[in-house]
Amino acid sequence: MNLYTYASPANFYVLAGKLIPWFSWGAGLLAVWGLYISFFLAPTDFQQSEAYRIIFIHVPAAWMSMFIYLVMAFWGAIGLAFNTRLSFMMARALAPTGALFTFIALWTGALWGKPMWGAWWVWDARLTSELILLFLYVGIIALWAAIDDVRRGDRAGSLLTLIGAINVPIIYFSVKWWNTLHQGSSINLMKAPSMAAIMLQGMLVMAIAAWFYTIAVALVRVRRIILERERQTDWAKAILENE
Amino acid sequence: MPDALLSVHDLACARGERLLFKGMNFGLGKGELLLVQGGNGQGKTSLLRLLTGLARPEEGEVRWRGESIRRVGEAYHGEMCYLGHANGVKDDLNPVENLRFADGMHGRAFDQTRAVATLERLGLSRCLDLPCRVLSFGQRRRVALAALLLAGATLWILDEPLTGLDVHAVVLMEGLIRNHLTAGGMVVATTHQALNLDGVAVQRLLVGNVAIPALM
Amino acid sequence: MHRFLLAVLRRDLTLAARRRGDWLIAQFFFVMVASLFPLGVGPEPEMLARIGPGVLWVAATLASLLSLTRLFADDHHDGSLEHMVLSPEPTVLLVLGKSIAHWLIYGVPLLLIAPVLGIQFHLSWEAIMVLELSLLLGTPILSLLGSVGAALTLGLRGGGVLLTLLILPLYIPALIFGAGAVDGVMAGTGAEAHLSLLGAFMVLSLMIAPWIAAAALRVSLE
Amino acid sequence: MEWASWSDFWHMAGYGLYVWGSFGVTAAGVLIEVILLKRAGADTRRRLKRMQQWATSLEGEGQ
Amino acid sequence: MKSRHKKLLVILLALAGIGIAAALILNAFQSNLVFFFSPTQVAKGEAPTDRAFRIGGLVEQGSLKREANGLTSHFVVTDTAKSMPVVYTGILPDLFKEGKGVVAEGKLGKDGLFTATQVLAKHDENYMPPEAAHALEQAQKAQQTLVK
Repeated sequence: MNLYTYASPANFYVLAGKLIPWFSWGAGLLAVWGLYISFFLAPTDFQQSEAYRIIFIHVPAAWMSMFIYLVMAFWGAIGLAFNTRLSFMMARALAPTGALFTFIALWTGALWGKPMWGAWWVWDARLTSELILLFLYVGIIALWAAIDDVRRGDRAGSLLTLIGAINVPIIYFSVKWWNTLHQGSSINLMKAPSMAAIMLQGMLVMAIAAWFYTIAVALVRVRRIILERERQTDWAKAILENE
Repeated sequence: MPDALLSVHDLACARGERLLFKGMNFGLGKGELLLVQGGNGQGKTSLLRLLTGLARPEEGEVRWRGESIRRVGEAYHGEMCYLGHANGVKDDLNPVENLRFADGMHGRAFDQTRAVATLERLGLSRCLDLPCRVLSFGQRRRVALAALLLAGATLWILDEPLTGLDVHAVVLMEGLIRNHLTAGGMVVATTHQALNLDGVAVQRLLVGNVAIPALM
Repeated sequence: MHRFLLAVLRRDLTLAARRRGDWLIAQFFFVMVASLFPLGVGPEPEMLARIGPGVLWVAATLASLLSLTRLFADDHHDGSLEHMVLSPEPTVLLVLGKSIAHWLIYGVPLLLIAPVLGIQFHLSWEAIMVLELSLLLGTPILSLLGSVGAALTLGLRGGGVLLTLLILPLYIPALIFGAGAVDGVMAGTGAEAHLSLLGAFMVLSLMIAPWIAAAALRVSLE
Repeated sequence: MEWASWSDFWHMAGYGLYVWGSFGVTAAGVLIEVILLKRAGADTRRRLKRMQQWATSLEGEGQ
Repeated sequence: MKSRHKKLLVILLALAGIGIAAALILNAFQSNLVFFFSPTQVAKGEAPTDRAFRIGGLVEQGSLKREANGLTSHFVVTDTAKSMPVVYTGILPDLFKEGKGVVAEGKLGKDGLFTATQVLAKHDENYMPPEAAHALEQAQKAQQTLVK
């Protein structure tokens, strides 16, 4: 038994089935814990009062929106290079959740910007590049939907993902490269976080909850895709009969 | 298969959900013709597209001079010429211009006298400066055949080369194939029509949803 | 190598010359979209000069999209695309050649028309010069990135709309820097920064887009 | 505890609309995704099963 | 051309491309490509004349004055080196405070008065409870007195 065992769809189907409950419950518990910190332990902010609590959703969602895209690009590249079926399935399973998080990041950003900055939306570099990310997600999903042939769809979608990946570093560094209205990042590897410890803790717990949620949802989706594509095989038939 | 230039190893092909064939093996040497036969939708065209390298096999590989065509790619394409259902003839160009582009595509300088001679040999002397749009289907097919002849490739891969050709053209085509084979060329072709090819080494390959035994 | 590139260029240019109708439609589209704006927002010179650069850039983007749907589709239809992909030269060169041809056919005429429209929008001479420069750097990006979209959507139902959906997000930086350059020179803040970024974007597209488009083309032909 | 009363909690110092708008839409988005996922999974399984039954019934007739 | 030469050519072209792109990007970042201008940039004449643009900086301590109608307010935007008077009619965002960041969009008059049509608050990435902020302030004050 080695790592490659799980690269086969049949084995991965079983493994994913075992992992899903763990990640689902993990996501739920972490979300409860994170929300408890966000609303009951984290104190009022000195300048933004209670409105800052949107950060507990906004920042994890924004992180996930970029991170999921990079993971999709990674799986796409692996699939294109080594022709591994499972990587394409992973990329497909992640996209809708990535789009959801991008939308949430934009939505919560607007609701945060209106009371704090005084505008729902400004066309600064950070906001614009995040909007482009949403368009990219939508385009990739639409391309997959338009191509009936599975193999062609996998490859075409991955190529589009790869060419759009250049947008992610632009989003991330936009607040550094340009003077935007959007504030800089509070978390930075180079310096101490500019947040009170309990606030930081709440944000990180929410971020990990978002991670767990993404993994759980992606695994459920990838299981469906595997079953759909492997329906001709004996093991898939057996699973369908037993379930 | 020591002298097989083109060989196929454990080839499997699927279109969409359907497995068309698997475990296909054969080899083709100089001066040999492979006739691919089978009913509609059994994978004849799919096999030819695998042999050209346009499509990717589900399993197995196609080799040219012992190396996978994925690896040798462009060198293989220099020795191979494909004629599909569509002629690849531009309607807005006249036959000579079409051949000029075909030459440029292979990185060769254009030899006008040779091109005109080939077109005349194929019975197109009266259409040399007409746009291909006004030519009949059979005439356009002949333009495509002229490009095939000029390419000077060792291996011809022909998908239904006889469709749309009249009796004279069929005889002409048979002659071309025979000449090509006697000159040491190789042909892989699909056809529904009978070909009169006496004195030619013909392999027949039945494509269908059954495992095909090795032919050699 | 150069023979192949030249052959592709020569062929596409000849074909465009034979089908002048298609070619004129794209140019007229550009002129008409740009002319709709003065009618829509009113004829005040100040307002028109303010929106002019953006409008001309958006119109150029849409005009290029209009012609991109057919970049590979015609050749795919009559089978010549397969022949070109199966030629002994790399597919990257084919895509590069077709992108350059597309730029020469559909991009360069925009450069020639834009000054006239610029006058319609009451742009200053200086602004028109920068507009030209930005289009010179920017229209190749439209052709290069567009070839990726055209290759990905080749032969799909509703490919035209899908192409728009896929490619417009990638065009946005060109639009921002291109219109920004003209805006900058009109505002007196200089166009250099925008033009530099536009140039960098062009170089990067030139390096990356043909490879991705070639891969996409092979995927679409499979 | 940060909050003197529940109404304080919902009021969020005047930012209730924004804060609850953010958290509410997020919750709704996650909920919708989960529901759609469940439904799509059940649909796929039902469809595949039906196809399989159909295939076996055809085989049975053939013999 | 030999395939080795071809490969070398491709690599050289790629390197040249990356070099040119990098040079152009660096050049762009040296010049200003900005969402807003600082008062210093405006003083140097880098901002647009006779049209709307954005200025950004801090609201100078003690500069905020509201007119009797309660809607029009005057304040000074500073980047510590230079400062600019601004007039704005409308509701200021909640985070608008003296000593805090602000971005204002509007036109610069001949008299050097910036008439804003929109005022946005720019806050920093620091989040902490009020007590902590207060303590930090005290500490900074103490340090300043020490330096003096």
